[in-house]
Amino acid sequence: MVYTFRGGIHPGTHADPGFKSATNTKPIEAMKAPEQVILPVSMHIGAPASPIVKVGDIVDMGQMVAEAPAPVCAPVHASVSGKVIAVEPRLHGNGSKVLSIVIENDFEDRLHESVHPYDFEAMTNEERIEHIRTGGIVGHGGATFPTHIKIQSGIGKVDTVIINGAECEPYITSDHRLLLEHPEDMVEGLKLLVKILGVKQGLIGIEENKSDTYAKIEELIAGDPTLKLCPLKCRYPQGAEKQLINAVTGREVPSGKLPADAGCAVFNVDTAGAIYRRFATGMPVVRRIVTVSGSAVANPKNLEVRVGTPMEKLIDECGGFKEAPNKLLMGGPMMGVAQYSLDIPVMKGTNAFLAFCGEEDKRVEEPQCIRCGKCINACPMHLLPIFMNVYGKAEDLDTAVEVGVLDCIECGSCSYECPARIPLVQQFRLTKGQIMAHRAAQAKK
Amino acid sequence: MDMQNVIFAVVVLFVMGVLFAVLLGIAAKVFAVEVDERVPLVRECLPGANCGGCGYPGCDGLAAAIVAGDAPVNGCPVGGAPVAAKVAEVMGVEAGETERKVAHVYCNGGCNAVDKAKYEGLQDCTAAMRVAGGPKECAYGCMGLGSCVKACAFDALHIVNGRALVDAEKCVACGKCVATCPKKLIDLVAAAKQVHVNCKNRDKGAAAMKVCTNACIACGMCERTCKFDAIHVVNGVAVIDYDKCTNCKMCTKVCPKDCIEPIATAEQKEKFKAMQKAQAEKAKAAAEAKTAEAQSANET
Amino acid sequence: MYDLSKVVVTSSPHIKTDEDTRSIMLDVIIAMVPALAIAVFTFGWRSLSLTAVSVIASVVFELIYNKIMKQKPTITDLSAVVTGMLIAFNIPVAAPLWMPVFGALFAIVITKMLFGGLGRNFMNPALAGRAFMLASWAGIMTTWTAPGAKLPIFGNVGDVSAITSATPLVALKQGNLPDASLTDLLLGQIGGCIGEVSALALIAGGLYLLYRKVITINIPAAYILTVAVITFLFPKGDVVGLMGHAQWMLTEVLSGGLLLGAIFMATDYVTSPVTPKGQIVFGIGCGLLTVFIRYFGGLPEGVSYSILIMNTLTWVIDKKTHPRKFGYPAKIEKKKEEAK
Amino acid sequence: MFEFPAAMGVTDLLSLAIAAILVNNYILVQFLGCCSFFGVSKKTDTAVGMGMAVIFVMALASAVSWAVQYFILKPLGLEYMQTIAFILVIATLVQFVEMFMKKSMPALYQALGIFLPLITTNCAVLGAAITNINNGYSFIGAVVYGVAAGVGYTLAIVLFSTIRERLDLTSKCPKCFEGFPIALISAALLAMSFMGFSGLKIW
Amino acid sequence: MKFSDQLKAGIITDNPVFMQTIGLCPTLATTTSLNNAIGMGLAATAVLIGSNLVISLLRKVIPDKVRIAAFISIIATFVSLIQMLLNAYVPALAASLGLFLPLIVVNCIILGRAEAYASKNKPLPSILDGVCMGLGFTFALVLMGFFRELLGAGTILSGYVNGVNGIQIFSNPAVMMILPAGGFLAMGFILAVIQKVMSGKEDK
Amino acid sequence: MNDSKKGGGIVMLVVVLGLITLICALLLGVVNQITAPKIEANQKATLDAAMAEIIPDAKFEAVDVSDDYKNPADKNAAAITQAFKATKDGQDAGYCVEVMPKGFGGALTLIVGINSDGTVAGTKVTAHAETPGLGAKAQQDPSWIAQFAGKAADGSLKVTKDGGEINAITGATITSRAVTKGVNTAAQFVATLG
Ligand SMILES: Cc1cc2nc3c(=O)[nH]c(=O)nc-3n(C[C@H](O)[C@H](O)[C@H](O)COP(=O)(O)O)c2cc1C
Ligand SMILES: Cc1cc2nc3c(=O)[nH]c(=O)nc-3n(C[C@H](O)[C@H](O)[C@H](O)COP(=O)(O)O)c2cc1C
Ligand SMILES: Cc1cc2nc3c(=O)[nH]c(=O)nc-3n(C[C@H](O)[C@H](O)[C@H](O)COP(=O)(O)O)c2cc1C
Ligand SMILES: Cc1cc2nc3c(=O)[nH]c(=O)nc-3n(C[C@H](O)[C@H](O)[C@H](O)CO)c2cc1C
Ligand code: SF4
Ligand code: SF4
Ligand code: SF4
Ligand code: SF4
Ligand code: FES
Repeated sequence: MVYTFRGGIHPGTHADPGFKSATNTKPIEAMKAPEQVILPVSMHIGAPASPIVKVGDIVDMGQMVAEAPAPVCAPVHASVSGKVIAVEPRLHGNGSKVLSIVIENDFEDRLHESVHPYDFEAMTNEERIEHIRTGGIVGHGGATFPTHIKIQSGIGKVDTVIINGAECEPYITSDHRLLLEHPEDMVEGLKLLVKILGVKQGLIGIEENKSDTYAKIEELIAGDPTLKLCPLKCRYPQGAEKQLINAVTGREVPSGKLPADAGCAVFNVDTAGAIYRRFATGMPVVRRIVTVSGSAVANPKNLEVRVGTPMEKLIDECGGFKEAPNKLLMGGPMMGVAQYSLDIPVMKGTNAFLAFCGEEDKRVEEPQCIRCGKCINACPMHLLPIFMNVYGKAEDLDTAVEVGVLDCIECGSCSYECPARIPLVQQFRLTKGQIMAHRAAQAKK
Repeated sequence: MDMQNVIFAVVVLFVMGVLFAVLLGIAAKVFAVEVDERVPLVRECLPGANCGGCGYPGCDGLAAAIVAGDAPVNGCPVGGAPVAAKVAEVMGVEAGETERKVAHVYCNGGCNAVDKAKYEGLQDCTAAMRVAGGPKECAYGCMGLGSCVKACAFDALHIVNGRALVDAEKCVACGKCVATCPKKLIDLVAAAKQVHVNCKNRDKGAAAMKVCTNACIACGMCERTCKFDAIHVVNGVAVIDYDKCTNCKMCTKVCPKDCIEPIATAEQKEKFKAMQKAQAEKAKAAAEAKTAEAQSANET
Repeated sequence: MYDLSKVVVTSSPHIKTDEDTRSIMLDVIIAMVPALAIAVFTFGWRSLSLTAVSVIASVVFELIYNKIMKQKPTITDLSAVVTGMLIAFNIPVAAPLWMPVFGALFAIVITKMLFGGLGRNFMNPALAGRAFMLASWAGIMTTWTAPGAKLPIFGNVGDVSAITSATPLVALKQGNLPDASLTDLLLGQIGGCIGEVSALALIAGGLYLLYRKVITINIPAAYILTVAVITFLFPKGDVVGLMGHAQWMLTEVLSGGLLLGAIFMATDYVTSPVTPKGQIVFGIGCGLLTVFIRYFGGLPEGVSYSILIMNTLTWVIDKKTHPRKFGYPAKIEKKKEEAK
Repeated sequence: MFEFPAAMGVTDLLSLAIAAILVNNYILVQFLGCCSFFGVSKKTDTAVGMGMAVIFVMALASAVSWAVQYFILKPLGLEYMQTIAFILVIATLVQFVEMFMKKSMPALYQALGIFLPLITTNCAVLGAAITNINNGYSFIGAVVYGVAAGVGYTLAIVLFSTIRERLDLTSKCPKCFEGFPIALISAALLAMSFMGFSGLKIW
Repeated sequence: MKFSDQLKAGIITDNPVFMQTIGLCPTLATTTSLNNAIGMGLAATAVLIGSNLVISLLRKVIPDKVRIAAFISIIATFVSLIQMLLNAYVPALAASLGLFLPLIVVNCIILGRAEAYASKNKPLPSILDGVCMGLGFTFALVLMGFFRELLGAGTILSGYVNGVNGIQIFSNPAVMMILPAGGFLAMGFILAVIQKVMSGKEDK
Repeated sequence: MNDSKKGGGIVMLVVVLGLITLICALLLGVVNQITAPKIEANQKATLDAAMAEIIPDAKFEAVDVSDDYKNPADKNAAAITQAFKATKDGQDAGYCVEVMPKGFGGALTLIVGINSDGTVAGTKVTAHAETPGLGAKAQQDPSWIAQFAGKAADGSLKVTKDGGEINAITGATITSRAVTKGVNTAAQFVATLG
């Protein structure tokens, strides 16, 4: 059986479905650590971490350099050993400058004393979660939500753990390669999650374009009746939490609620792997698999890099640009964020860096909706993007909510399908902002 | 002539007329509903732009609120003093003093501010802000995409040379633009105030200089020139204390970055410099004279 | 250091489908070619010259309007070509060449461009053009040419009465089955408007549009099925037996522009609902009105007016047929919950 | 002394009603009541309220004017006073209803009553009253006609209001067409589509 | 106010149909030909003058509460008078105006002028107001009637020249223009032209 | 708005409104007395003129119309409203019949003249609600209506589309059928008069 949801799109061409052919057969290459790493204190959703090192300090690899002062927050660890040379605002993927800890690599890769295997079985559940927290583990699927909170709030509510191996975003192949090359990490991580959350079911959802990984995974989970592999139809955004849950369990996460309310907790492949590694080796999150691809990249690759490596180094590693790029993206082409500089560092949630030089974007000057309704059919949340746009533009916020803006997951399916090239998602973001501002003002009154 | 028919006509219509008059007369008494007569009267005084600048749902809403005592008689920012006076007459109270205000955009960058990358998409400042923080290198300045222009119902805002500019004649100080600008660059100030620092860049001088040729570099020249203690560098940018500013425009003539309005021409600056110099010399001379005097006094 | 001077920043998503407005319109044009070919075969080259005049007039009017309003030319989106072709498809082949010019003027300038052009009009331009021509020159618009008649390619048709023929609808209206056989209907060997005669060609065009995902099946299916069901259950004429009912039904469905309307005109994006449920409601509404006008109306056909009337309801239908959003209870469940 | 028009059968009444709603729609075909049609069609809610108020007043006016005609004017040979008598009756009635509603049914007044003053000077109401007499409808016929004409009015104004809402949100017409002109052109298109019902004959 | 100003107001700047957009029904319904348009326009003008005069004379006497009823009675009287006179002396015109003749009663223009002008001004200016507003109304109707007849029937001056046929300008006219839809359309375009001209003036 | 106007109480209302209506009614009554005969004469004159056009130089004398024809049972049949016998120089010259067949936009009013020799003398549309430019041609296009004159008045006329000899107005077959039906009904009625 192949699982899927209603709505969504099929990006890509006939010859190259999902635009993944450039890297999906390329093994992960470990990249040399850079001379300098830049570690922003905000690599996750929530409060920023606060630095606990100062300029001049010598740090070890895996050593915590910024602690988490708030519950929804994750600490930051040094990804190389060396000397702290600056604690100052540096350019961040979100376009603004964010306080960052800059470490000069001494190329010794001295491990910090805290990096050693931990005995999972001997720990209480609280200790396990705390261990995950101090490991700085956040969602590797892109949302970078601190994993310990997800686990904590899921205990008792959740009956199913789902591993998100959909990787439905075009171009990206980092999870695919990971599943092919190190499936054990994910499976072991899943087993730990099943134990921590105390559930009876652990599902692994992987899209069919990664079917070459199925055999090995089936082998690894054989004999454990709680675990099951669920092949998923290739369809964007199959990997979006709500759609994935719907596909593999048939449940719908109620509007405005969390997956836990549907009894599910979803973890990215590499998140599960990170959890496993945190116990098996004691290593916090300091590495990341990044797919570097796109029409402008000379030699697209899957790279294993240190968190904090500047993008420029990744491009260097991939042979530079074929042609001057007209678009730089952190993340996939559907959800990724446009960049204008290569100084930004790889962060915990960075699964890809893309550079385009062709006409991928296909913008037009004065787009005009022709009411084709394709956006409606594409929307995986079954919303009415065309009317969200109309009412959003007219700033009729109440009606905009009625037709669904607040339920929009910003997946971009509608914008992708729109033949008139209406900047739908951008309008929705704007409208959402206006609604939030309005509500805040109302609350103040 | 058929007189009977005419008489019928007269009788029928007369009876009808009388009947209806009685009916309506009685009905008016029986079904009388108390309405505060002042509501429509106040409503008449209001300009009827229904802009919502007062914070009530349109002019009708404000009228009702004024009569109910929830809003002051000068609650309409659009109408200003004349309307307030009229409303006050209806309400029988004195209008408070309303000083005419206008919106002002505190950025002078526009085409002189450096673009970090070409931005494409929704021509809206807030939307652009969310894409890589906006198209300009300056994180504080006007993006010139005109969200405020769209918000203004009075055609008082326009993008001029890449940045928003208020037409003080047309502006009625409704405050819509103030709330709209994502960079918080717009404020309402008394129309009488003429000197403004058109920059909000808090970066250090060198950094500011890199992103915009018109940025305030916090050199402090203005602060030193002002005789009224009305301009200060706060958080890396000069700010005018409007309570103290007397519109003397001295600071405008010393700003090396031309970011104080009204921008002085090179000629004016020259003149001012010359004058300053002359004054300084004079003062020096005076001081010297004084010391000399004192000395001589001492001597004597 | 790399050259980043060309870099543009935009909001996501950063890739788009290849399909655009022009390619969609081109598909529609392609889908109409079989019907046009059959028309040329049935009525001669005059069908083509009328179509050409109509298309050129539509495009030129749009261009002139662009010029007057100082807009960028919008004709490259090809929607004016579609409109022009459909105007020609909706007139009889013996019509004078000047007539589609005025039809195009009404369609393009008044119905479409005055409201802001493509995507902003609330009424189907080609059909509005047809309604205008029908009201203005009813005589011409209801004079049908027999298949195979020799007509001048350009210039006016002289004595019309010599070559007139009744359309199957005229017979149906009076409660009789027409002389034309179902094969004639399928192949277009009947009198009628240029584009409506061959059912087969129209269906072929429809299948192409469906294959290319230009249209969804909702509107045509709802429309045609509604007409089929009603005419099957309640034939107007005296027909007996299941076969009789079926023959009546097929004749109603295959004649009088129903397929042309259902496939090419009721599906016009701009003037029909966008929600799937709404499209079905729209189709059913068109079907009901078509049969209503055909059975009881004073007009020779009901398709164009029924679509026009439903056009005016499009916005309401859209508003009342919102799909259930993901993560929301179904309406019935919601009511149950509220009751609790 | 009193002579009344012949009674009407059910099919007569039905075809009368259908004709009044679709074929001879008051706004789109007969041009009666156009001022309010354009005036209060900017919002669907108000259009619905106005429509309901018109239906109500037209039913009432049809009934009362019919009575005035056949009980007073005709017996006395005063048919020539039709215009003045009808308008007086209607104006008074409407004003009375308005006052009554304001006091006794404030909720209904908010929904319908506020439109009542607009209706006094609406061609549709007097038009229906006179048409009833001209066409010799029975009492029931007159009331049915009044209601149906009102329904036709409501149909037109509500449809029109939804079209205007769409135009407001999505259209962009040339400056000189903004406002009234484009509304008139939309009404022209609406009227054109209603021509589809012309010549309708069911029974 | 000077008469010329009043005239300008009535015909152009305050034209009841084009500027105040009232009295739409007769404007749309009776303008299928120039002849009907002029007839309707003049009939309404006559009523307007008469009612303005009488109302102005009685303005101090009529109590507020029965104001509307009194105005309507007066207007209705004039309408009935015109109706009878037309029926007696110009039956063809009366027949073609049909229902719209009695409906002058509810023409918002007349009641509107009574309320807005005659009830507040002296008799003479009120008469002049009636003349000007009436002419403005007639002007609007004439414009509509002219274009609709020309485009919809292909003729001009029917009823004046060459009997009911008028002068044929072209054959195969666009009949829709004299159908209801054509009424809306013609008025839409005339209004647009007026708005254009007005905005042009404002700019200057 | 002065206060004297607002006040006055019910009595004042009654008096003023009463007086106004009184005067209005008086005026109307008087003018009606003057115009009523004229209006009646006008109506008669129209009918007379129409009939004189169809059968010239004749005298007309009303004849009774049986209820079958006045209020036909069939809703779609044409009703005959009045009929006149025409005499010319004392000679029987035929009949003029006013008949109302249902057309496209409602009933048309026709005057149909039938000669005593059993042919149609002529037809005239006096009132109709047909579409201008289409059905309205039945009234406005004299050449079209003229084709009825001289045809046999045996009640069997048909438009060409239905296999008859009457050329329909292009685009207005319904109206043409209605007029034809009116002529047929008139002929049938006259036949019953013998
Ligand atoms: C404010 C906030 C609170 C959250 N709380 C929880 C939580 O209590 N439990 C949980 O399982 N996930 C929680 N999440 C995580 C979300 O369910 C989801 O995993 C995350 O937003 C990323 O989803 P996405 O990648 O589909 O956008 C929270 C997320 C946000 C933004
Ligand atoms: C449109 C959309 C597409 C997504 N696609 C993927 C995906 O392909 N793989 C994935 O792991 N997470 C994807 N996510 C993120 C998931 O919703 C969710 O946040 C993640 O699976 C939670 O696991 P994490 O907390 O370990 O990241 C997507 C989210 C959205 C909104
Ligand atoms: C707006 C409009 C008005 C029409 N008015 C009439 C009319 O008054 N009389 C008539 O017989 N046909 C009228 N028709 C035409 C008929 O509906 C129909 O076309 C005709 O009767 C049948 O066609 P035929 O005359 O070619 O047989 C009108 C059509 C339209 C579109
Ligand atoms: C499937 C489809 C059907 C169309 N049908 C029509 C049509 O019936 N009439 C028309 O004028 N344009 C039609 N168009 C073209 C275009 O959408 C139309 O002109 C718009 O209404 C102009 O805004 C169609 C386009 C598509 C894609
Ligand atoms: S509306 Fe939102 S959820 Fe729906 S397709 Fe568009 S971006 Fe995705
Ligand atoms: S896909 Fe684009 S053009 Fe089509 S309806 Fe949606 S917004 Fe409009
Ligand atoms: S002032 Fe603010 S809102 Fe206006 S254009 Fe500049 S950035 Fe945008
Ligand atoms: S400039 Fe700003 S404050 Fe002034 S009128 Fe416009 S929106 Fe209102
Ligand atoms: S004239 Fe105003 S409603 Fe008819």
